[in-house]
Amino acid sequence: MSVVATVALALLGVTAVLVVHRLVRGPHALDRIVAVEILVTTVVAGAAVAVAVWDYTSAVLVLLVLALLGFIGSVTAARLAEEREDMR
Amino acid sequence: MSPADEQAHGTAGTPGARGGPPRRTSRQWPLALWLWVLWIVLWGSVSPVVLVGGAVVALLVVVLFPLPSIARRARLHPLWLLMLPAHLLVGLVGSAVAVALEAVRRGPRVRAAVLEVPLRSESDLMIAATANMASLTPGTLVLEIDRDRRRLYVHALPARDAREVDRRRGEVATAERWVVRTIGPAEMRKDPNRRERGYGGEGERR
Amino acid sequence: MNGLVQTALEAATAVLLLCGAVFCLLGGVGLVRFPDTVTRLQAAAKAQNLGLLLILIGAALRVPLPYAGLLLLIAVFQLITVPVLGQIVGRIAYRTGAVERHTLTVDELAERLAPPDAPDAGEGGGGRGRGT
Amino acid sequence: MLVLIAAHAAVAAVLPALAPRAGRAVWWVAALVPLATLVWAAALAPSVLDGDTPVEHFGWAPSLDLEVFLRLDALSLLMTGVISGVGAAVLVYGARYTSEGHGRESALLLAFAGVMLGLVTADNLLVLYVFWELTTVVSFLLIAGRGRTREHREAAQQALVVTTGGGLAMLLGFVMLGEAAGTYRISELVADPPDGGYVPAALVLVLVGVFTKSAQFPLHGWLPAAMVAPTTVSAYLHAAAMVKAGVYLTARLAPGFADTEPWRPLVLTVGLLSLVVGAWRALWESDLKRVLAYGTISELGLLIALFGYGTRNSALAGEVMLLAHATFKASLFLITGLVEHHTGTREIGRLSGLGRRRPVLLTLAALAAASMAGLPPLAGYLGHEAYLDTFWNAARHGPGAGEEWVLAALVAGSALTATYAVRYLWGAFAGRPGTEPTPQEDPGDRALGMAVPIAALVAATLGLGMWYSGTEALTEPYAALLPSPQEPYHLALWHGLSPALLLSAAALAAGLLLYRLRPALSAVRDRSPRAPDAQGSYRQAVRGLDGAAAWLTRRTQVGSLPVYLTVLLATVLLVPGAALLLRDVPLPAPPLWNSAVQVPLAAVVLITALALAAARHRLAAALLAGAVGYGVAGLFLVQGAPDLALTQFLIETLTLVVIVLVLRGLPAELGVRTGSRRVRRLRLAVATAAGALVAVLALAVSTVRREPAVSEFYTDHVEEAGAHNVVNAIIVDFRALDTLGEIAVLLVTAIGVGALIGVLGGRAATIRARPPAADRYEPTARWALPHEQWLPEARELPAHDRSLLLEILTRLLFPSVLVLSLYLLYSGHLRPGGGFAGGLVAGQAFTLRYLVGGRADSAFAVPLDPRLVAGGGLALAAAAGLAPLAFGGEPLGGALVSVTLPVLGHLEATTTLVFDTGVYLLVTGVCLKLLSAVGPAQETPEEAAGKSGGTPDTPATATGSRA
Amino acid sequence: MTDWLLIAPVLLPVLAAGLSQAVWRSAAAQRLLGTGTLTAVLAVSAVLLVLADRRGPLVLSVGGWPAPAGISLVADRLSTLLLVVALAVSLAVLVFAIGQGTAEGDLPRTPFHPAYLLLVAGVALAFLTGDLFNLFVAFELMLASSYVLINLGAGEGRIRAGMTYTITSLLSSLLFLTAIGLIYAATGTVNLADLGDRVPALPEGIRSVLSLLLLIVFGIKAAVVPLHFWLPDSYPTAPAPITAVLAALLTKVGLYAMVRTQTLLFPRSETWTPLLVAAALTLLVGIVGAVAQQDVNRLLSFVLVSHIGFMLFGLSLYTVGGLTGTVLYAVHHIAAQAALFLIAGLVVGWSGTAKLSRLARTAPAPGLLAGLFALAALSLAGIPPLSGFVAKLALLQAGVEQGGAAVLALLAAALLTSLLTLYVMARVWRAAFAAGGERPPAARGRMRGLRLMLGATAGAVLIGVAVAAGAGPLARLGERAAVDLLERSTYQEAVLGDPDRRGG
Amino acid sequence: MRALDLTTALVVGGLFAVGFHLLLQRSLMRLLFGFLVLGHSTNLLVLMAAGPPGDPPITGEGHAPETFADPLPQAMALTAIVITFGVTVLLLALVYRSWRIQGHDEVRDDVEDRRVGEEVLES
Ligand code: NA
Ligand code: NA
Repeated sequence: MSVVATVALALLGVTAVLVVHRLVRGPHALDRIVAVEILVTTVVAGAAVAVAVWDYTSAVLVLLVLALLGFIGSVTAARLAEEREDMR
Repeated sequence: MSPADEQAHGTAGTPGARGGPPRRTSRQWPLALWLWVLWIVLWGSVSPVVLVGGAVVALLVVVLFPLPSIARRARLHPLWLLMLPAHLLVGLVGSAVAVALEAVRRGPRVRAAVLEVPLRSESDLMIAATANMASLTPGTLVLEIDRDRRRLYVHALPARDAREVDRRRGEVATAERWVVRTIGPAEMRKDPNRRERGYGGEGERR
Repeated sequence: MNGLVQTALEAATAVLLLCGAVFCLLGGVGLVRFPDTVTRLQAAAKAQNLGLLLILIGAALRVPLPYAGLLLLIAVFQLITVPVLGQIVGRIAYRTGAVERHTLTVDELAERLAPPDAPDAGEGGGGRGRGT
Repeated sequence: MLVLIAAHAAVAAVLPALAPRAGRAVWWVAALVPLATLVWAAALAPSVLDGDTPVEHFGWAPSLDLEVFLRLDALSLLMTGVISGVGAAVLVYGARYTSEGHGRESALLLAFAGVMLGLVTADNLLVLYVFWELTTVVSFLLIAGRGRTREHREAAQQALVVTTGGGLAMLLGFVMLGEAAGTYRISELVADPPDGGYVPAALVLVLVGVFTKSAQFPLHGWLPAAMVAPTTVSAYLHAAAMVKAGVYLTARLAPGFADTEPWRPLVLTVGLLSLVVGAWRALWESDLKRVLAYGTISELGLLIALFGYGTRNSALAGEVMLLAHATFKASLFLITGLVEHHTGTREIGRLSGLGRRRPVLLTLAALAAASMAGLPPLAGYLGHEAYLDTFWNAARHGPGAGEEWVLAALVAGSALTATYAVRYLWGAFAGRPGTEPTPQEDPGDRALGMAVPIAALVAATLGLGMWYSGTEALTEPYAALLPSPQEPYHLALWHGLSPALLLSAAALAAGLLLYRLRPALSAVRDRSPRAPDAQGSYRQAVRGLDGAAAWLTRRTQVGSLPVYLTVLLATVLLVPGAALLLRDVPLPAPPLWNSAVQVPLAAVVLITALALAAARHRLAAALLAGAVGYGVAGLFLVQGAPDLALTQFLIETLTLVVIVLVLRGLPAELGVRTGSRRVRRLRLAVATAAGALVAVLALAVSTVRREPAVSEFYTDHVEEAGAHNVVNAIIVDFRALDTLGEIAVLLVTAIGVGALIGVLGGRAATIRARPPAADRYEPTARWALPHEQWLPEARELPAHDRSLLLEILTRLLFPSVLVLSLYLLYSGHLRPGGGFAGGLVAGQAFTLRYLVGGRADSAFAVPLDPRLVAGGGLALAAAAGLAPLAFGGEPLGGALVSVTLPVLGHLEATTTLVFDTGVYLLVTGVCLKLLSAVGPAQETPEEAAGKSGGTPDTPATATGSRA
Repeated sequence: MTDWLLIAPVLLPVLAAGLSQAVWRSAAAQRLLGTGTLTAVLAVSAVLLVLADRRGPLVLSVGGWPAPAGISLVADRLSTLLLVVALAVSLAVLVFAIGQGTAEGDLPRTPFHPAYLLLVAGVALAFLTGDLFNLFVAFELMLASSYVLINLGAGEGRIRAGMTYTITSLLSSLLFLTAIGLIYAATGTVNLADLGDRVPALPEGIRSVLSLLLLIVFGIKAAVVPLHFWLPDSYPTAPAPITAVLAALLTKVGLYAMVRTQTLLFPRSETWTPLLVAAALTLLVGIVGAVAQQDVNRLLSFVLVSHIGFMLFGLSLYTVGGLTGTVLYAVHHIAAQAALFLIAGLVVGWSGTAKLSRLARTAPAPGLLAGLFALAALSLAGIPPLSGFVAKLALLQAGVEQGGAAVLALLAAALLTSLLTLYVMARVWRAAFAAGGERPPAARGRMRGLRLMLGATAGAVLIGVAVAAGAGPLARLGERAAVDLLERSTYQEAVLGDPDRRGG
Repeated sequence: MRALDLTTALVVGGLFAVGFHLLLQRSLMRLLFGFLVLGHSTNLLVLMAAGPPGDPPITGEGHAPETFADPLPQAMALTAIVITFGVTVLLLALVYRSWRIQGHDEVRDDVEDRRVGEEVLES
């Protein structure tokens, strides 16, 4: 199981770096917003792997909160990008 | 299980103190019930303390933070609801693989389309649920919802040719079908082409 | 019997975790490679979402029941929140020109929005003209 | 003595209150006090002169050796006589002389007399210093008067600064002496003087104080400048009393320290130089008061030299000269005042023929001037004889320490003194050929009132001379304390045809001759190199000081925050950094990682942080900052800190929301980087080095711990606190005080945000109505409007901001999120969560409502102000902290409450839940407050229109309003 | 047991702040809450001072959890003495602020009172806490309140100044937290008494780095040169009562933290040269800066910086005498500096300008004000018999006792600073109280609450006078406090109990 | 025995450097982001310098107390996070007010400082 976790986390790690690439490059503000959102999802996924493999049950609540509320920041930022042409 | 099943029935009323209709907390018991269940799931326990505490918390939230009543009530069809996840998973995996392959093989040269998809549904909830379902699947993403004319504008991927475009349109239609099956009114479920009955004097607006 | 179930669950978890991670990775690849915001959103958000879902289910198979309930609750919330954000971002992306029009085979929304005197702006949105 | 000093102070304090009713009479009241002192001194005189020394003691701050010892010995008695005698005369004179401000002037003069009394009786160096500085302050007030002219103000300030400066040097000297001797009692110090160590330096410092106070060359400039003061003040302070403080101190210390190097050479050099230079300068002044002022400098130099020389005979001469000077100089000043009163001028060039019309005044002036010039049978003569005899003998038989030069200087000084005495007398009273007699004003009876005290003083100078045995009786006891290498000298009007008499006569003759030659001398004076002008050099010093201060301050206090912060970081870098390098801190080789999961997270955090550093766009920067935060939260999770990760995630989201909301009113770009390339590189280098320093420190400290951390306690006692989650138990129980402070911080910052933004934007501000995107796709703007009202407030939002999906989602999520927040609150002691996390989650539920409806508070059933929620939360938490006191518990303590109920069974809860509920409420309230503050934080259309010129980045907005 | 009294100075203002915020509609209620709470807390602190002096340090284990795991509040002679003076001054300033209408009127109504109460709570906690991390929280509470207060109603010029203040303080807070992180990593505790056992056992290099780091952190708050630049650029712009309370208290809290940590955690046996150098620099750079100023408030701010040097000087000696001097100086300085800023506020209100050159052209301020100014200014310049002289004398004696060229040079610098202080004060006096012309019409309007303001100012001045009058007992108290500081064991035993039981 | 690892040290040092660098800029918003980053870096330092990763310090979840991560730094970092948040928002409000009142959001130099010595006192 530990091997599975290692592989999965490695894959997620690569994902995170790819996501960061988009986050840094943009070019549209929405690209960055999407990237942040996905970064959070990746972290959640990684934590879920830890929950599964290492009984990191305390993290479950963190995941719950993120799944419920993680999008609020993105929605706000997207709204701004819509409102302000120069903010994109 | 899904919170989507908690709509209260009632009628749209006169504007309340803040410009909204009166908040009839007595009609919100499905919401209270859902909150109670949520509390129990969160605690992961069915001890008396949790049960009683959950009831108190649910009532408290419902009373302190009232919501306006909604005219139409969703009907939940448990059987289809239970089958929904399986369908979703299968559909999701299939289209995800397709999109992923597109990403790996073509990347920058991917072809997409923006499609117009008319809906049968009439109520806010049904349209929203359809849009949600359609957007869940990799390959289709709802860009605009024309609520009045019941149309979705869907970004579809990959859509290299007419065949693929039609397939994507079909996917959205399937999504709506699943929504109807799960929470739709009886008349729609029986007749796959029947539109949802209009109500409340709300006509089409441009 | 019990051990067999245990092993099967373990195996299922392993598969789900790995598949989930792979989907996440593919989503990441899409995010980097696709040409415009909406396609990236399509690819990444959805694949990621699926990946996460698989991992959550995988985890739910292994943890004690209360936590499994919570994990499934997370999955449900994920399923209802992610599309909403997708639609909001997608709408704004289209409105703000973050869609590469030339990659579209069809753009029926543009047809609908075209001024009334435009040749293929059919009343009632029935136009099926092909874009470039 | 204490009583007398207190009486001075008390009467002085009531005089201003008395003045409006009593008018001039306050001067008489004031004069009674020094008169009483004089009587008291006279009554004690016999026993004190017999060697009796009454001492009074009053403890003030004994541990600092600040003990008020007052001691009356012969020297003090002499000084007391001078102070109170002249004081009484001046106060009587003041009653007629002063025309306004009786209360203030009389009070200050009386206070001054009291302070001087304290100074001359103090038997503790520090107490003496206290009185010393008080004379400075009172004299500042007297010189400044009401500060009407710039001249007054500058003179007062100069006197204050110069004499205080000398005083401070003296204080250091005193402390050095006191610490060296182990006592600050003057009598003990003089009786058993310390030596070696810092004592010579201490003496120099003390003498610097003496010289400034007594206006000795070259620190004398303040005294002539101070002549702007009223005549009463000049007569008292600058002739009789304050300037004598330096002389007194010299006399006081001479018995103990005259033989300690470099006392004697220093005192003689400065004193005699002042004697000659002062007298020479007096020749050339045209203002009568300034003639007298330079004369005072000269006489004081003489006195300091005489006392400082430190033999029995010189001290005797000094005492006689001191008495003489007090009487004749005070009378001359008062006469000058009367002259001015009569004629309206003190300028020698404008006075003519006064003597003929004021013969009585002329007689008095002549007697005083004669005493000054050393003519018999006046007191001045006794003194002249005494010192000339002393140094004649010293020059012939003495140790050969340059007494010849002393004698020469004394003779020269005597001659010059005679010259300026004549100049004063002739200048004030003589008729000038070809000059009209100076017109006179007010010949009335006020002049008589002023003449009486003058007459008394002149009578004193005459009496002291005539009744020389009495004078000797008064002065001998102090002189007897000093060694007497020669025959003891005795005062007499006639010693036979002694060398001293001849010298005296010669000096007088020379003086008269000089006066005749004065016109010729003025040519010499004009051609000779000018002695440094004290007044000029003071001004130059002040200008130099101001200039240097401005120069230095302009170069350090540059007003640039980046510069300040760079200096700050450089200090961090250099000071502890140097210690790190110099002290050779061991750095063990660290592992590459403790958990491999850290590596990708570290990469995410570092890359996004670097991108943030390079970002030019605000929204991008906000998102990058958010990503850094999420990455950090991930690292927290890996570290085994789910509570921390949870809070970090929540806070990060909230921060992003708030930043983005505020960004709506800000330009899009972050602005160009400023500074030259060199400056930018410097900043980069400092920042990088500081970062590296912290990293190295972190590595270094992480291996040095030898003892277990205190946290073991928390783990061991977590059950006692009724919790499973150790972190939560620390937050609400073990270290609840931290938490209380922290939520208070949160409250106050929210208050601040409200005050900073709310006052500008206000709740009435409207949301930007038509964003560019909606403009571009106008038809779609209303497409997503739901037909039903999913949320009460949704219809208040402009159509293009509404979204069917979001409204339905919010309706579904909002109650669930609230339940989740309550769950977090109440499960926090068992699992990750707690009041903070719960409050933040609730806050985000409201954020969601805000996003959908443009308002956060409409979610409540009843209108609820965020201020009430937040303030109430803090009050609840604080009250929960205090509550245990009522039950005999510890403040902020938690108690495990357990009850058994019929259905629910056994229940256990900790009282800290109440505290945590306070936290929850506060955090929720703060979130609401933030939303209500930053939510509408955008320009109203009018403001936007008004500002559009200055803010090109802000897109033009069209008017729109919320229902 | 009266130990629970220790929590009152912290908890009561916090409670009152919460209530004050909740009753934001009623200005009268806010005023009552503010003055009532401060008066009560002042009374409690006075009791604590008496008890601490009679019985030795009082310790409260907050929540009943014993040190070093729980947070200890420690009332020893030093902390209670400073607390009493600080509270007295903050009460006077609050009354002044109410009089000036800072509490309502031109400033938004709600923020002032709760923020002020929380500031006081932060200051009280900083003095009383026996825990390094809790000290950080106290600092943050104090600073966050001060950010709010200094930026209240800020307009064009003040917003920049507020920014300078806020950002510099933020950086110092972060450095403080960094230091705490490093210290905890190295020792495993944040309890000050416990750290007193563990820090001296650390390798010397790490010990000096930590010591210097803390010195810098607190040096920023105390405005030690060259970490002082922010102060003259920020304090002068705030409303008078806010400037007064920040200037009087916050720098002193920084200094207190410096004294507490350096003596308890990093005991030394000889004069510490780096601190000596910093003291000399602070004295001279500060006063020279004051000489260069044209604005009364900026001038006073530079004087403030300069006089921090006196207190550093005492600390750098590491002797009973030196620390006695520091304690006395701090007590005196809190009162004198606050009084001067209040008087400056009144003068500026009277004549409508803070510029010396313009002040000199407007009518002299009233005589009562001149008298108050004279008392405060002369006290600051160390003119006897006022409080500044007593404090300075203690330092001089300690310095001379110590001897050595460096110390004597510093003594000279200190005396020069005294003289230049007098010089600049005389300059202010000349402009404000002596020179004169017409009162500008703009400023001629009736000053609201003038009587309250004058009363409050007189109160602040009288605190200084009381310090001078009570110099005897105060000096002995200061000496006992200094002995406690150098002994360390008194404090440690009070917090941790018998040394035998706590092991090496 | 519990040495800090190089990766964390790198992250902490890097974040400090970035934060310091942003703090030395004139743009207030950069300052704000610098402060945010520094907040993260100090929290990481507090948490990580205290010891290596461990199990969450929650009893009753099957982890032995010996494997717990040190809870005290967690509590301290938690407190610091909240404080930093409050202050960040306050700073943001200041930035906003600065922009609204002055029309720019930069820290400009103090005008008074540049006036030092220009005017000669003439009282
Ligand atoms: Na918790
Ligand atoms: Na004036």
